[in-house]
Amino acid sequence: MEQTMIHHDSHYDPEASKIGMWLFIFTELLLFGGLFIIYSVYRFMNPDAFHLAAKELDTTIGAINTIILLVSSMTVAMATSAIQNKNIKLTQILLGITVVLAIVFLVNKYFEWSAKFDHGIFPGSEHLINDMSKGEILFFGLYFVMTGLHALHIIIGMAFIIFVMVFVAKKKVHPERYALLENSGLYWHLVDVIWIFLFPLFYLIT
Amino acid sequence: MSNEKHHIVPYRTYIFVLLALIVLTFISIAITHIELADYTVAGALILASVKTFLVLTFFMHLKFDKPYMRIMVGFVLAVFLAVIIITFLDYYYR
Amino acid sequence: MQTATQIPTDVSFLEYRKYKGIFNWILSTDHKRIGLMYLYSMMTLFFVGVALGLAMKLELIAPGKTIMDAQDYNAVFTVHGVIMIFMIVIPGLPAVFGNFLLPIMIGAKDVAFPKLNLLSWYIYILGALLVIASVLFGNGTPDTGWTFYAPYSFKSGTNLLPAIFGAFVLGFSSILTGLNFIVTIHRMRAPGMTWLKMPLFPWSLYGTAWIQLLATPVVGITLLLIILERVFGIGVFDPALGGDPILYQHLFWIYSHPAVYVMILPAMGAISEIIPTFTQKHIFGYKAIIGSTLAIAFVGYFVWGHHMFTSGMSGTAQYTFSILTFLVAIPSAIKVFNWISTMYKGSISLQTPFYWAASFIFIFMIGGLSGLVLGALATDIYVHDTAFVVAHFHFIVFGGVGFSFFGAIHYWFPKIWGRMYDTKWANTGWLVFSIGFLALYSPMFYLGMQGMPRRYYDYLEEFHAANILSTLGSWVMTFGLVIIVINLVRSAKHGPKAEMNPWNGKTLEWTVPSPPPVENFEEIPVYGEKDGPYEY
Amino acid sequence: MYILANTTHASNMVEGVDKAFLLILGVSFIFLIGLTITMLVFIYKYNKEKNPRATQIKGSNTLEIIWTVIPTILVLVMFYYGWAGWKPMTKPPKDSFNITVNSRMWNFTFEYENGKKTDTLFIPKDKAVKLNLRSMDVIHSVYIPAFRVKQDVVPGAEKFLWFIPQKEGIYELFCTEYCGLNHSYMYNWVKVMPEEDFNKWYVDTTQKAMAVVDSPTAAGKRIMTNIGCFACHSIDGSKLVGPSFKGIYGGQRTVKTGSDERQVVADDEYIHRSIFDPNADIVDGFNKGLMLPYTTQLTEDDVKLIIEYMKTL
Ligand code: HEA
Ligand code: HEA
Ligand code: HEC
Ligand code: CUA
Ligand SMILES: [Cu+2]
Repeated sequence: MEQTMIHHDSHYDPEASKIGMWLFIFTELLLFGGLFIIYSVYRFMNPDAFHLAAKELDTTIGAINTIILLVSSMTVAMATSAIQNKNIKLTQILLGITVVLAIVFLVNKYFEWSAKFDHGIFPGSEHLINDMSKGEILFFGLYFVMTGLHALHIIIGMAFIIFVMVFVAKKKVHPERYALLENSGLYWHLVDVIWIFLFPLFYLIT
Repeated sequence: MSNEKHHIVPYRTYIFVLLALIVLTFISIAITHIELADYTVAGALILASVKTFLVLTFFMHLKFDKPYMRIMVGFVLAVFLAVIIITFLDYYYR
Repeated sequence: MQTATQIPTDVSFLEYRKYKGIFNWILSTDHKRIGLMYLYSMMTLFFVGVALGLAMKLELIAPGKTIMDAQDYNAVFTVHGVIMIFMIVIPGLPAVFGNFLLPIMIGAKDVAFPKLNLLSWYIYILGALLVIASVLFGNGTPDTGWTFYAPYSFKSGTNLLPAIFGAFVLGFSSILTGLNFIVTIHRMRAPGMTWLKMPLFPWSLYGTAWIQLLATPVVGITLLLIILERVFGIGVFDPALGGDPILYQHLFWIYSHPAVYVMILPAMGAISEIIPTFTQKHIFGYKAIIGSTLAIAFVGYFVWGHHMFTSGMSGTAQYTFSILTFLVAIPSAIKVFNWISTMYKGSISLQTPFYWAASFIFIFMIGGLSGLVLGALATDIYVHDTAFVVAHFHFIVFGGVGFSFFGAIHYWFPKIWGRMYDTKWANTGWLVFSIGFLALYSPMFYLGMQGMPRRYYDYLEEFHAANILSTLGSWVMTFGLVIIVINLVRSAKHGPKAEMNPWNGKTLEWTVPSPPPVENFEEIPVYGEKDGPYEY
Repeated sequence: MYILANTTHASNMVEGVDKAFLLILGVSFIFLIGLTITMLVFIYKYNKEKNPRATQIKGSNTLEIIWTVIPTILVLVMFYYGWAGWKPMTKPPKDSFNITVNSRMWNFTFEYENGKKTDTLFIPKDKAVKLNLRSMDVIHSVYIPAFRVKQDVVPGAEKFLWFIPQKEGIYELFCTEYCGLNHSYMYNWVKVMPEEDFNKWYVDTTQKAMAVVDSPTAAGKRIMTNIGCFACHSIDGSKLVGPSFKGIYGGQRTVKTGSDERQVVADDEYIHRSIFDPNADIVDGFNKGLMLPYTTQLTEDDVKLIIEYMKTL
């Protein structure tokens, strides 16, 4: 267990905010965890339908998005090292790349979703309800909910990083006080980890 | 008040980790083309877990944090796993 | 926070003024004020819940229509359940007493994230308003029961969206409070206060906080899915679209079972503070109590299926959940044994908080032991969804949590408001309340064994007699409640000034003035080798 | 009170359940009374007046172990009895007498293998009966307290309930899963008859024959009673969950079709559609989704008879 090295002299306690962030990440994990439980149960109940439905999804877009997220995760992580090395400019560049990659991810997602919509696949659509089996309806229901919620997290994470960039520019986040930057990175990695599971579950296991 | 200096991770480490992650991604795409039947799901999940492990340890700095952080993360994942397993006691035996 | 050096140390938190009028409260990040804001808002909601409970009892005094229609009755128990569970007993003790006392008891000036703490309160209020909005506006008050079971929850034509969203929002408030407490306990204990020197109330909050953190998100996503289901028809739980309604129940109870331990653990924590003080004795089995707290929090995560024994789960799941349920009862038993043993060879002073604590133990035993009937497969199949379950959870939820809450408020009252209440009235209130309580809920055990289903607006003649007794009990109890509340409210304003340590307690909150100054401690206390929370 | 008083057992499940009940209640009472008395004695003996100085005792590992182990053993025994009383409920004998229970908001109908439909459950004594539970809309639950059985009826899933009735008589059957407005009126009666009587009743087709002989309107009324239309519709003009049938035939209606509002006349075609596709036109002032399509439950002929009956209202 942790020792009782508690700092009362200052209100800045990076360790505390880091624990706080981790705890928040746990809640996010369990939020998606609930969806993963649902996914696995329905997959177990309708293996064939899930198999068929997954073929509708485009592995290439999925793979590209995976790589994008992995790279962006690395750039955020590097930003933490950069600020510790007192290289503010590099920090900003790395964070900037992350944001750009996030936007590219979202654009891809947009095209992917609108392609589905054009095929008449969206929650409650006629095509889905009349022509597809129950398992397929479930698959696409979960697909939209899970990737949608994930996209929402991308947006939040992106906003968080932009916010940190502003703080870095204003020198409120600096080499002696970078917990906020580290936390935005942690959040971004969480988004990445969730995608690491979403990708095989929806695009690969056909 | 970080008088105990943080460990600064060299950029090189991150690049290696990224490469490993990308390789793992391609492996997991590749194995879906081989007919593994029931093991496809297992294979994909194992690869995803390895990737997650890498992200947690290096990108998320668990390797360099105090041990109780690792314990917490492990504990949470274990609880979640147990919940899934118990849920499946219903569906698997139904 | 930044103004730390300018805050005077001799002004009590109640008198300190930074802004004008009400802004002193609603903008304050002082954990003590936030605790009181929770208390006042909860009290308001609580009275609504009580009124609804009384209305139900009045309706049930005779078969057929008494004061309302079936639709109204269904709406009433739904709103009653939602208010009581999501707004009163889940946040209850942690948000009120946890906020007020946790930092003081571990020797800190505030919680780790004071602004987040204030934000949690606002989120709480927002959630409460949403639920109330669902009652006041739209086409009909929600009528699904607090469990929102699918598929009825998306068949019902009533105004469910704001209510479900409200419950979702309330969950966030609870998560943030839990997060704040865990960080506070990890980082801000007074120097020298090792984990095993921490008082038991903070320990129980620590266990609770972990449950809040790990269980609440699951119900969050589940409620979100119900919303999406109603709005977009995505079909995750709708059997017509291939969904499985039982999966909804799994997810709901994955949260809502641990949630019952969110309610009871802090209640047990408060009892573990009151008993040593009034016996003037070191608590018996300090480590055993900590261990049982953690064991309840942990095992409690895996027993949710006992709410679903008749839903048609697989046999394997049924007996696994049954055995796990029995295992989670053992740590509770350990606590009871330790509390009673603490009284052995103590020097017991019979004051109001001790009355509440002792009656808590009695009522909690009844509630908990009836839980054993529910945990066994054969008997639960018989009494599931009957009045027996209603009796069980009123005994334990509000017999347990409510009695502990009143014990706590009488115990810490002098600390919080710096005044004393009238002991005679307080004791009378306790007596009337307890008699009413037993008369109100005991008949429900009988009704359940006779086979009367719950959530029944109307019933057959054979259930009549016991229902009359129950309704009479509800009046007696309300009378007791009125006595208690009037006494406390009056004393908070006009009672005689209280000393710093009226009960001779040994935990840190008794070392600061009553009411505590804004920054709690002039100097952060330091625990030495020999110090501990219960060294009499 | 069923649990304690029923000495003659109404079904084969009673014994196992009651045994578990009595065991758990017994242990509970011993603990409750024992611990309460101990507590009161301590409060009396170690009162401040009597015992002004407390003796500090911090704990005892021996005691902790004792009071962990003993309750553990006790709860395992309780678990065992609970399990033993439940186990038979999961295994219906192969040769059970099958009855299908159709549940909907807010009534049950019982369908026998020879096509008989009733709203009281008639069953033979001393014969294994298996109820196959079907729900058309939301979750309900079949509960027969006297038999100690209960099972949720889940839409889209096949659940069952079985028992051997062992005592003649009339018992309650409740719906115990909350299912909306008239949940508390969703109860029926179970009538246990000696086997000969039951067989006589079972093969008696006069009831059915009567329906044919009767005027067509009476047949329509019987169908509607059995299938439970009157849970939601009145014939006296009062508004329940659905509109009243009083004067329905040929009357003017304001309905919502999709999002358009239009006026229609309630003719054969409209009523037919209202029964088989109720969500197509929603009558003004009522909610969508409550009434469910009766496609699988009613035949074209049934609907004709229903319409004949409606003409008389
Ligand atoms: C504060 C809240 C709280 C607490 C602490 C508990 C505690 C327990 N509950 Fe309860 N429960 C609820 C709140 C709570 N419950 C609510 C709200 C519902 C209904 C929800 C709904 O459907 O709306 C419910 C429903 C409920 C059910 C489902 C019933 C049904 O719907 O069919 C079950 C079934 O197993 C159950 C069991 C238990 C058990 C075994 C415990 C145990 O933890 C109790 C342990 C305590 C003791 C055992 C007593 C003390 C010990 C002794 C005196 C020593 C002797 C002991 C032994 C020999 C073991 N509860
Ligand atoms: C904390 C939880 C709580 C509390 C306090 C109460 C209080 C009351 N309840 Fe209950 N009740 C529930 C939780 C609670 N209820 C739940 C979850 C349901 C199930 C809903 C559903 O089926 O969906 C239910 C259902 C329920 C029913 C059954 C409905 C049915 O199945 O048909 C009835 C019947 O009469 C009833 C009656 C009452 C009465 C008369 C009161 C009160 O009027 C008694 C008066 C109370 C007091 C005098 C004081 C208690 C003090 C405290 C709790 C401490 C205060 C704490 C703070 C202010 C922070 N309630
Ligand atoms: C669960 C409640 C419920 C049950 C059971 C039910 N209905 Fe309905 N019914 C409704 C509701 C609500 C409406 C109004 C909304 C609509 O038009 O769909 C309605 C509308 C109707 C209408 C159109 C009425 C009008 O005034 O235009 C007819 C005809 C009808 N039902 C026939 C039946 C028949 C026949 C049965 C039994 C076989 C039946 N209903 C069972 C709830 C029910
Ligand atoms: Cu059907 Cu309750
Ligand atoms: Cu439970």
